[in-house]
Amino acid sequence: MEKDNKRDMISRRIAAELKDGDYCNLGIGLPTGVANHIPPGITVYFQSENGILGAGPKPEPGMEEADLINAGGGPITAIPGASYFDSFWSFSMIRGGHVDMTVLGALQVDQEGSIANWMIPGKVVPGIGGAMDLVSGAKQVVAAMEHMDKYGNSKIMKKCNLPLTGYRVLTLIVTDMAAMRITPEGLLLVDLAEGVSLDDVIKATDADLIIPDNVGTFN
Amino acid sequence: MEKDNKRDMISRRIAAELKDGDYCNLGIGLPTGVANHIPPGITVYFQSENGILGAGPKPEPGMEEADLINAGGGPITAIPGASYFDSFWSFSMIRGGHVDMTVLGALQVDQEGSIANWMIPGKVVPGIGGAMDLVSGAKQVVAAMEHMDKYGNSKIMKKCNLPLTGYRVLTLIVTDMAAMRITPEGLLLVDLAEGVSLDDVIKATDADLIIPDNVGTFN
Amino acid sequence: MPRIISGKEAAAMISSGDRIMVAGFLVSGCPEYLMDCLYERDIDNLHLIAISTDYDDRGIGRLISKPHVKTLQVSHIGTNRTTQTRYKAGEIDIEFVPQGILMERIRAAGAGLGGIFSPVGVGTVIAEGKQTLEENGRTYILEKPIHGKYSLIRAKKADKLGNLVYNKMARNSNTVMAMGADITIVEVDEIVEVGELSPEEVVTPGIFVDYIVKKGE
Amino acid sequence: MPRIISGKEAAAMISSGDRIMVAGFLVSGCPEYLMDCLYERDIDNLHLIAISTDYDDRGIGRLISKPHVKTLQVSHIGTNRTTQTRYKAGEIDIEFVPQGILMERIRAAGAGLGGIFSPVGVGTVIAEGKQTLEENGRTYILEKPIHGKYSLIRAKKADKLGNLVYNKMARNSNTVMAMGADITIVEVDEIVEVGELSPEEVVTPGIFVDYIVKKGE
Repeated sequence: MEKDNKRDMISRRIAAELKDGDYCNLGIGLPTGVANHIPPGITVYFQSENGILGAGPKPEPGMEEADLINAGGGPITAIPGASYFDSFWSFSMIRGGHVDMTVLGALQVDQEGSIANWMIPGKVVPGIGGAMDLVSGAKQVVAAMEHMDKYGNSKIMKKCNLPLTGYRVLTLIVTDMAAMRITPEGLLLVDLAEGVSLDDVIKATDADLIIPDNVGTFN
Repeated sequence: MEKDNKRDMISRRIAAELKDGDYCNLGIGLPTGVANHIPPGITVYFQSENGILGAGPKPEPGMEEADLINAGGGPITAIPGASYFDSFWSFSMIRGGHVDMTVLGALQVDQEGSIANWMIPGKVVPGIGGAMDLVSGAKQVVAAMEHMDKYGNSKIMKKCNLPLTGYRVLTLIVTDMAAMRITPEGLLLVDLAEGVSLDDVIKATDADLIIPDNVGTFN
Repeated sequence: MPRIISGKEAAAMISSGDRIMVAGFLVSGCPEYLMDCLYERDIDNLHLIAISTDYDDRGIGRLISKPHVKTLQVSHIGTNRTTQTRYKAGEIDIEFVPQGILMERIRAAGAGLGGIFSPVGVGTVIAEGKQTLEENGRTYILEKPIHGKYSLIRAKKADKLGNLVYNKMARNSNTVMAMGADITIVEVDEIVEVGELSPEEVVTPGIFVDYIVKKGE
Repeated sequence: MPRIISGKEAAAMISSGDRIMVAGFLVSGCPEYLMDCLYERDIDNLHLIAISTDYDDRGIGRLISKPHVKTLQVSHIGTNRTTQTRYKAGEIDIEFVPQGILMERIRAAGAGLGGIFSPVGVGTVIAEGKQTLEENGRTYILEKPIHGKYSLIRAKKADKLGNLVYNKMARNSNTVMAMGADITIVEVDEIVEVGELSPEEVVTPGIFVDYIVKKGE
């Protein structure tokens, strides 16, 4: 599958979790795509941690404003009904459980629901940003990611070995191969991506997977 | 001296401590009078802990507004340059040392700088209100009070015996008899009220007073 | 997204024993219409969280004259004689909380904090039994979050997403209480369409609001 | 009451070794003119507190290309390669602070708190060596105040009492930083007379502002 198609598929699967009126925060990169796949008939309000509720899509070219940006610095718009607030309140909102869902990219996740996405020691150290606050507070914490890294290694681990962003915080993991929920019993396979076999997923997953009788599909 | 004259004298003495541009919070009762005695040529901005900086005098009769009140519920006005904010920020301002002076009434004060003004066990229990926050945070914490209670007992004690509002928080005490500063060495007599002798003050004071060579007067 | 309901429906949601927060400072910013609706309910054992109990006959005050309220977390009761009388008679339990610390503790609940170290009331009864922290020669006491099941708040205007603006000083405890409860019900003078408030003028974002009641309806 | 000064005068107040906070999020809300003025100063060993170091050539970014900054408390450096290079080379020490907790810690300093118990980063390196609190089955870590000597912030307009309003989302870290430092210097596009701002629209009250610089002057 093309990379863009994969990303669309992941975004669509995550968007299907959203309910009418939900407040949702999307991380930069892959998660941004979720906004393009909101199911028809429902309205979702996007929060950006730098200080807006009601973030809208990119402006028309030439209409960008320096003081209307998302958490990655990219230009956004404000939808009718939007509000601006300072970062102190924005993160109070996030940590206090008022945001229904946050979606983040990940370097690694594990079967306990931990996530690593802020540094690779000795290599990349972009820093934490708002990610640690987001994973500690949102009601649903979703990782949107590719199942394997570019060397073919599983990014779905028994235990993350990179420095953690959040310890036991995820509720859902959606990759180009599967959707998996973190449950008290362990990592539960929920859906397979169309064209991916159960065997493919098991081979591509380092974590212990709970395989229920009925597994759905997504595309 | 008439009660009103006494109160004016106390207020005037406290107002003399203020500098141009100071931010000041006045408690209800006696302290309110300080606003009427700001020295000519300086501007002082009054904070009310329920959410205004730039509180002005009582409005003209008939111009009172329910949402423009001081900490005692009395009607006020907003001067040009005023701002409104919620109580969370108001007390952040107060506790963080941003307010230059707070003036409070007191039931008792002591030579260590403690103050009691929120309850008399078994009798009056109005509650704490904002007083405990104010005494913990303002740069100058001033007690404005009568020197003796109505039975002729000193309200300036070695050690307060009523439940405290603040432990070792006062910087200045001004009564109808004297102005006294709390110093690391103890309670220092600064000024005598006009017509009051050193002997009168010593007799009316239960606390140990440090008497310097030069004592001023106020009226 | 909040739902628009009547004052009666709002009051009917609240049951005996609930922990409720009521906004306002000496009636300013207090949802008086919701108080009237709640006064008509036949419930008791409420735990009430508020800055003060206002006046005997106004704001939160009337609630105190009925058996509704069993326990209070409050900073001031000096303007309400009934509260004082019932407190002295042992009919109401009160935890006095310094006003700014009441705001902090409610905000802590709303912002997911486990507590704050406060300099307020050190050396007074407020500090008794509380964990302390010594830092740069100052003592701080641990103040725990105060959380409510319902918050009843009051604004001038809401849009249909629950974004709120206030009249003058009336914002006082409203935003923190909107954050600090599971369910927030706001009483407003006016409900406007989405888009009628500028994003810059919104004081309380709609994410904290669950129900909107138009005063008198 | 704040004084109106030039950008050069503002920059001249800052000395080698000072702890400075700079507001903004990826340049929005960043006092870029003050950054330019500070860039011209021949100082070093600054301790810089900021959400991010912006871009290599914009906002806080240029400061990092000179020896000005020795230590950083910051949440993100991913948009500034120079910061990453100098960090990896051991030329700059960094304490990474989660963005919301950075705001909390600065606010704690500005609001006189001794610290807060935070749920953020429990089980990660952020929690290492920090005091914990167990409460209702959750673990919290003690986060201490972050205080600055100077805060350099940015608003759209100031009145002559220092009351500030912002453009759109640019308020981000400005108010908490204005509170969290001994001396706050604000860069604005416009200085207006006292009374021109409505008390309801003020976002940062003037009590937190010590100096006002008009951009470019």
